[in-house]
Amino acid sequence: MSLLYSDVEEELRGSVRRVLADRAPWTAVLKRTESDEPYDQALWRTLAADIGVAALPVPEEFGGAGASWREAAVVAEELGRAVAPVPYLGAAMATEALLTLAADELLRPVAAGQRTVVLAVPLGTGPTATPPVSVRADGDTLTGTVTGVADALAADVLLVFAGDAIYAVEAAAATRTPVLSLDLTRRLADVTFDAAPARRLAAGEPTRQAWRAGWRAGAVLLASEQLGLAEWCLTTTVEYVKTRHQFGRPVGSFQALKHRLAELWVAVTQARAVARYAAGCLADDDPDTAVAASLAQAHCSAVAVRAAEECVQMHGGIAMTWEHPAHLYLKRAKSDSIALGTPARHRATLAGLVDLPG
Amino acid sequence: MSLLYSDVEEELRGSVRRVLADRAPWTAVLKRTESDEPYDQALWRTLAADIGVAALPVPEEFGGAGASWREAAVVAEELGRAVAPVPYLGAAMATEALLTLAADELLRPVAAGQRTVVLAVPLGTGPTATPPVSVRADGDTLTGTVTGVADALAADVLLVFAGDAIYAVEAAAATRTPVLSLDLTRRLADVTFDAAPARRLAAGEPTRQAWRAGWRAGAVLLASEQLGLAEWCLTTTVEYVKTRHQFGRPVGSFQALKHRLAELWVAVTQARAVARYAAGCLADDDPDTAVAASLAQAHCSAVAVRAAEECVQMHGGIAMTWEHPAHLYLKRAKSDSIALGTPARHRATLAGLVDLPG
Amino acid sequence: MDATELRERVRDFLQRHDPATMDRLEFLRARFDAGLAWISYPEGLGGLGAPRSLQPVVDNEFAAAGAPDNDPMRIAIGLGMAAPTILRHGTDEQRRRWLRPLWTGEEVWCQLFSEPGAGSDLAALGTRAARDGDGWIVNGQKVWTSLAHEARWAILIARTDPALPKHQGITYFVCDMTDPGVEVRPLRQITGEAEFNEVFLSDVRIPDAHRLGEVGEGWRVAQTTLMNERVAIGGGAVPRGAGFIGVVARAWRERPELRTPGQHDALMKLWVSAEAGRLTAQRLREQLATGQPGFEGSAVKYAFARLNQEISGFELELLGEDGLRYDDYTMRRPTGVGWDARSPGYRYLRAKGNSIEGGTSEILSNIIAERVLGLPPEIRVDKDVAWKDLPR
Amino acid sequence: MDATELRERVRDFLQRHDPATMDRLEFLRARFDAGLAWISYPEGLGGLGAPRSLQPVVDNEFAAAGAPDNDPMRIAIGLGMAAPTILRHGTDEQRRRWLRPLWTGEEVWCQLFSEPGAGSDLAALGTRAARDGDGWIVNGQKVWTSLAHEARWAILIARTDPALPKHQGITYFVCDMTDPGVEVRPLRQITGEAEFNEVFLSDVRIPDAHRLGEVGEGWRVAQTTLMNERVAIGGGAVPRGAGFIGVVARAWRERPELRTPGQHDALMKLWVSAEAGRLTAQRLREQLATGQPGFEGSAVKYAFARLNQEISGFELELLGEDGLRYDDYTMRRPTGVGWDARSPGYRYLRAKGNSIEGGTSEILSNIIAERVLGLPPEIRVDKDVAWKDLPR
Repeated sequence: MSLLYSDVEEELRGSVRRVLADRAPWTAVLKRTESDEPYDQALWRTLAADIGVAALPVPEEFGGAGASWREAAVVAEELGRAVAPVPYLGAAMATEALLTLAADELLRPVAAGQRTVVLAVPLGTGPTATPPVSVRADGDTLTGTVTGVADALAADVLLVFAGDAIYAVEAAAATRTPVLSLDLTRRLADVTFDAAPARRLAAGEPTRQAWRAGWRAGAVLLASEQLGLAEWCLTTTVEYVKTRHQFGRPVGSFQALKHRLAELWVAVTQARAVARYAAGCLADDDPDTAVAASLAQAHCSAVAVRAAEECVQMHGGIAMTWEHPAHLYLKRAKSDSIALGTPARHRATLAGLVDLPG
Repeated sequence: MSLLYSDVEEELRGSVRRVLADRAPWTAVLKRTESDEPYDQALWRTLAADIGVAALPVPEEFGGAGASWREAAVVAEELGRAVAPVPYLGAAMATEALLTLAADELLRPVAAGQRTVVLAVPLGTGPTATPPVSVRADGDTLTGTVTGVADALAADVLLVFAGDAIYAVEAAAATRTPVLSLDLTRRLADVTFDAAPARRLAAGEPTRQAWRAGWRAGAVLLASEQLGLAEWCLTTTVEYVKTRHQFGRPVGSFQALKHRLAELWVAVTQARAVARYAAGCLADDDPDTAVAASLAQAHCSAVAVRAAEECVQMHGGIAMTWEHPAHLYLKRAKSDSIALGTPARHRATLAGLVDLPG
Repeated sequence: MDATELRERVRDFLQRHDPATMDRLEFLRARFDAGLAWISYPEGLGGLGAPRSLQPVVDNEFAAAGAPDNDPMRIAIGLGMAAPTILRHGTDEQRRRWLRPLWTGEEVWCQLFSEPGAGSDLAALGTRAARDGDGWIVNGQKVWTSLAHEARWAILIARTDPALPKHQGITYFVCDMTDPGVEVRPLRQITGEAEFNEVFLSDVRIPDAHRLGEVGEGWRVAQTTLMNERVAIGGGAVPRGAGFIGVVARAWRERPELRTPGQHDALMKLWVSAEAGRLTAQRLREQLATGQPGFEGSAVKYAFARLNQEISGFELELLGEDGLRYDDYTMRRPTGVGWDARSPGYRYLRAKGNSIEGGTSEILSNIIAERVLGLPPEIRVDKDVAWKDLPR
Repeated sequence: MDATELRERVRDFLQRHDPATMDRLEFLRARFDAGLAWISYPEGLGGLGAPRSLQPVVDNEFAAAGAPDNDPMRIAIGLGMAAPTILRHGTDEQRRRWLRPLWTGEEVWCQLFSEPGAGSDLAALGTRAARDGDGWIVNGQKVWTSLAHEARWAILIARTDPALPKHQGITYFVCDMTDPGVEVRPLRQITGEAEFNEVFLSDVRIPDAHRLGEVGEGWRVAQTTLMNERVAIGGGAVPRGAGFIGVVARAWRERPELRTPGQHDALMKLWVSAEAGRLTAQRLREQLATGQPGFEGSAVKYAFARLNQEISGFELELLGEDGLRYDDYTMRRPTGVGWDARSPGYRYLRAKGNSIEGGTSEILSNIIAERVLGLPPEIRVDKDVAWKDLPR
């Protein structure tokens, strides 16, 4: 398995980055955080359908592009770099869950970028063998609430765990109450079902498999998102300290800052290797994927937070203001470190996987 | 309780420091580490008897000076600053144990600096309610081995826990096998008793009290020793980087080093407050002493190690050589961080004391 | 003047001025005029020339009698920074004009020092004050100004000679905040609220009589202001377990379901750091009380900033899903609600400012390295260059 | 020249030279003469001008045949540093004289670069080489010299003109270590043993024919040597759980009585760091293999040093009482026993050197900051000053 980027991946990155630069500069992202439309659905359609990012991990037999999660992870890097308000994470988790279920009729519109299916689980859910269940099924309807679901506000269809089964529910059949999220660029919602019509996709072990696969894809992509975010913070800070003068010198000429930035670069370099390894494992369905996913989360979460925190500190007062992009990254980084399990949680999981019992 | 040094304490510090500068410069300390006499008994007599440091914590009724552990802690700072090869730690632990037992006939020669009594427990013993016991009593004799005892090689009398009692044994009646210690300035010994004649001092709860008190005095003094050691490392490093030139500049003019030294100074400043608080609590028999002792150990252990490690790194290659004092401090600091419990162990103890259960 | 005599004076004053019946402002004015406001100030300016250390004696007497105070938090900048500067560098007339209403709180003061281009390097400021007859015309932009929207007066430093090296061409003024050229805009922070303001100065006219100190001496005058700021940041006495650590300890105790073994040691590390920081602040206060120099103040602020950031970061991860939520991002002026009443996310975001405001941690590190440890100063390229020729 | 052809050549060579019966040295000399030593070197100098990437093909063939090797660890400095420099900057005669016995191991080489006063600032070196007829007289002291006590030759940089700025007055020589003016003293380390030496040079005579490159060009020539050192420090492929982390993980697994909850998370943090470092090194090797520039090498070394220090420090605390003991402080020459066979204390002490040797972590940070991130260089006060006038 190569840990480098292929030429195809670099081309894909270029396409995504151009669209984001054009349609989601940080000023637009900031403005959207206070609007009634926290997700940019038009941008998402462009990415999903026109550029085809939704199709990447889907085999051709389901209408997909027959690429893999490796390419998808590059998209996640770019979305992280732009803290873009699109429902990619929730959709990717649902896509992988649907793939394990071979749910052809849902996968096809997903791959085409026509419909957005989102996995309705609390964003804070860490690695578990069984899905978190807070909804009960009653025949063909669901009742109950799932709290803190990412991307639910942008979904057409929700995948919901109830009992020991997994269901598809039209998003319009649920009540989605927006949550005031720490990270305003990835809004959470509490999703309530009140005898909502639902279609059962599977039950028993396939359900658990769908959960584990969906969670794992989310964790791996999240690590790449964190990598992209950390890279933005590092690059932006380096550029800033080259131009910001104090005491008649660029502040980037002060060695204490130089060494901290060098250390951050080392950490980001490691994050890149780790995130690439996780993406490669996921793409290859490698037996090491569980280790790679938790390793990537444990490492990249911390790096992204540190990069965002250093970004704020090295920008000084200006980064403490609302009208500067740093806080968008700080809030996303901190939320990402909790999403799909905190680093401490991932380390505990790793301990079990590599035979280092507590 | 004041956290400052009194004039009397500063005078005492001056006396001890002068003796150590004269009799235990680092070159002499280094030379002794490879000699057959790892402890400097003559120096110890001067300190204990002539300057009277052995008498400090002993009340006048037992022939002592009627000062307190506050003053004794200042002595520990200076001994740490000089990594002096004298059996102060083991002797101090024994003194406090004897004080709880009101063992008049042993305390008087101790206070006079005529005899050295040492608590025979493994140096690595952390905070426990009951003493570590690896020796059995058979009437008036003891049989068994205590491993890794600090200062036993310099003792006249050993205090030994056996069964639920505490005994005094003439050191000559035990076999003391020197251990190759990581820290050659505080040599450990495995002490074996083979039906060694012993005098029982107490049994039952007073034994446990003697243990807890002895351990606690050791932990508090060790924190002050760590403070003195850290101060030496900081001061020595600061002086070195002012004079060492590279690239045509003193290396101390490079901001990355300046900031690390500033951070170390902050840590040492905190260590001073924490160590002084612990000494004050011990002197006043304050109910907070258990918290203060573990707090001091948890904090000062880490600061001393960091100070010694930064000392090595900022000196560069020269500090990696045997003929430079840095390694004496590095080894003492690391051993001290294990002695009487690691920082992790102390944090676990604190958690119980301040109602933050794991 | 000793404590007994002071107590006597206060009681005597209180016999003649009943706080229960007297108008609050009249009471405060009378207290000022009796020299019982800030007793270390000279007679006639609210004081008695008494030792500053005896101030608590007076304050406690007034408090015990239920007397109104001058709401010191609201006028903190006036009391802590403007007043000592006016006292030291002002003319008699300036002192008489400004100190009384400052102390009584009738006139709120703010500080126009920092600029977008001059943060850590305050002396690089670019706000211009140009001579105009018997006054000055001021143009520029200031930032991070607390209380600007309530203030009647501001202490202001501005550049009066750009051809001199940066420290030399600065002059210190008192600026009338009601001047039509003064525009105050709230500065929204990443927490959503606006504690501070931006202040835009457009052809603001300041009479020369409102200059403090000589022309070109503004940097030296500002040192008085800044020294008093640093003293104020020492941090008061707090009990064990107060502050951020108390909040997270409470969460830990009350919500056992959140606990994990790995986070336990992390919590205890923070607890140890918090307690070490608390004892260090306590020792610093003892040192200051005995008149020993207290560079430890820098250590306290430096450690305080990092600790708050670490604890609040830990708190969010401990809370997990709850940590993903925020309480209120609406733009508003803080209303005295403390950080402990806000959400963990607020604490996390607000604490980021602790290592920037009032001297960045980097500047504190320089101060410690150079003034405490005596390490060589940074190589300065800006000392002898005309301000206008500095790169920026 | 492709792999198949190379294999053919080796097999042909082996048919004519039976390693089982032939004298080892004769065999190695013949291999060199057949151009099968370092195949990327020119013909006549042990190579075939073939791509370096094919070297493993040749080595594997010889290994499979049970052929003797040239004990590359013992002659690492010759192979890795002296040889590329001689090849690039030497005369034809120098190459012919030195490369063959260097490769066969008949002559061991060492490196006389570092000095007590010139560590990170290597170009500040003060060892003097003064013209004396058709040769040079060298005086000075070198330090941190591995293999000096076994070496026949040394690569040496010395100052030939103290009146020039420091980078300009240096010349590069090959020094005969058997010269009576060369004194080698073991340099004992904090671990007790002596991996390195101090070398004292007293009126050592070097013929001008042993100069590499022009007079005053020594710094430029030394870059070839140093670049090859940095490439060597990249770190080879290792399986997960190798290195320091493997040792401590084994202790954790085998001694459950040592485990505490707090240390468990610390262990897992180290495990994550170790694995991240391992994957980063793996990615770096991939980059180098595709010819992409690999500044990540600095990241790998920087992280490797810190990780080793953290793990070994943790290991000692984990072991508790056992961590207070050491294995052997006697002064001796290391005998190829690796760190994994030594005590935890040895690992702790030895790892302290990882952030100093081969470029300190501070120098690596500068390199990353300036060359990778493009941040402004340190202000240099020594660039244009005569070496003799530099403060030291």
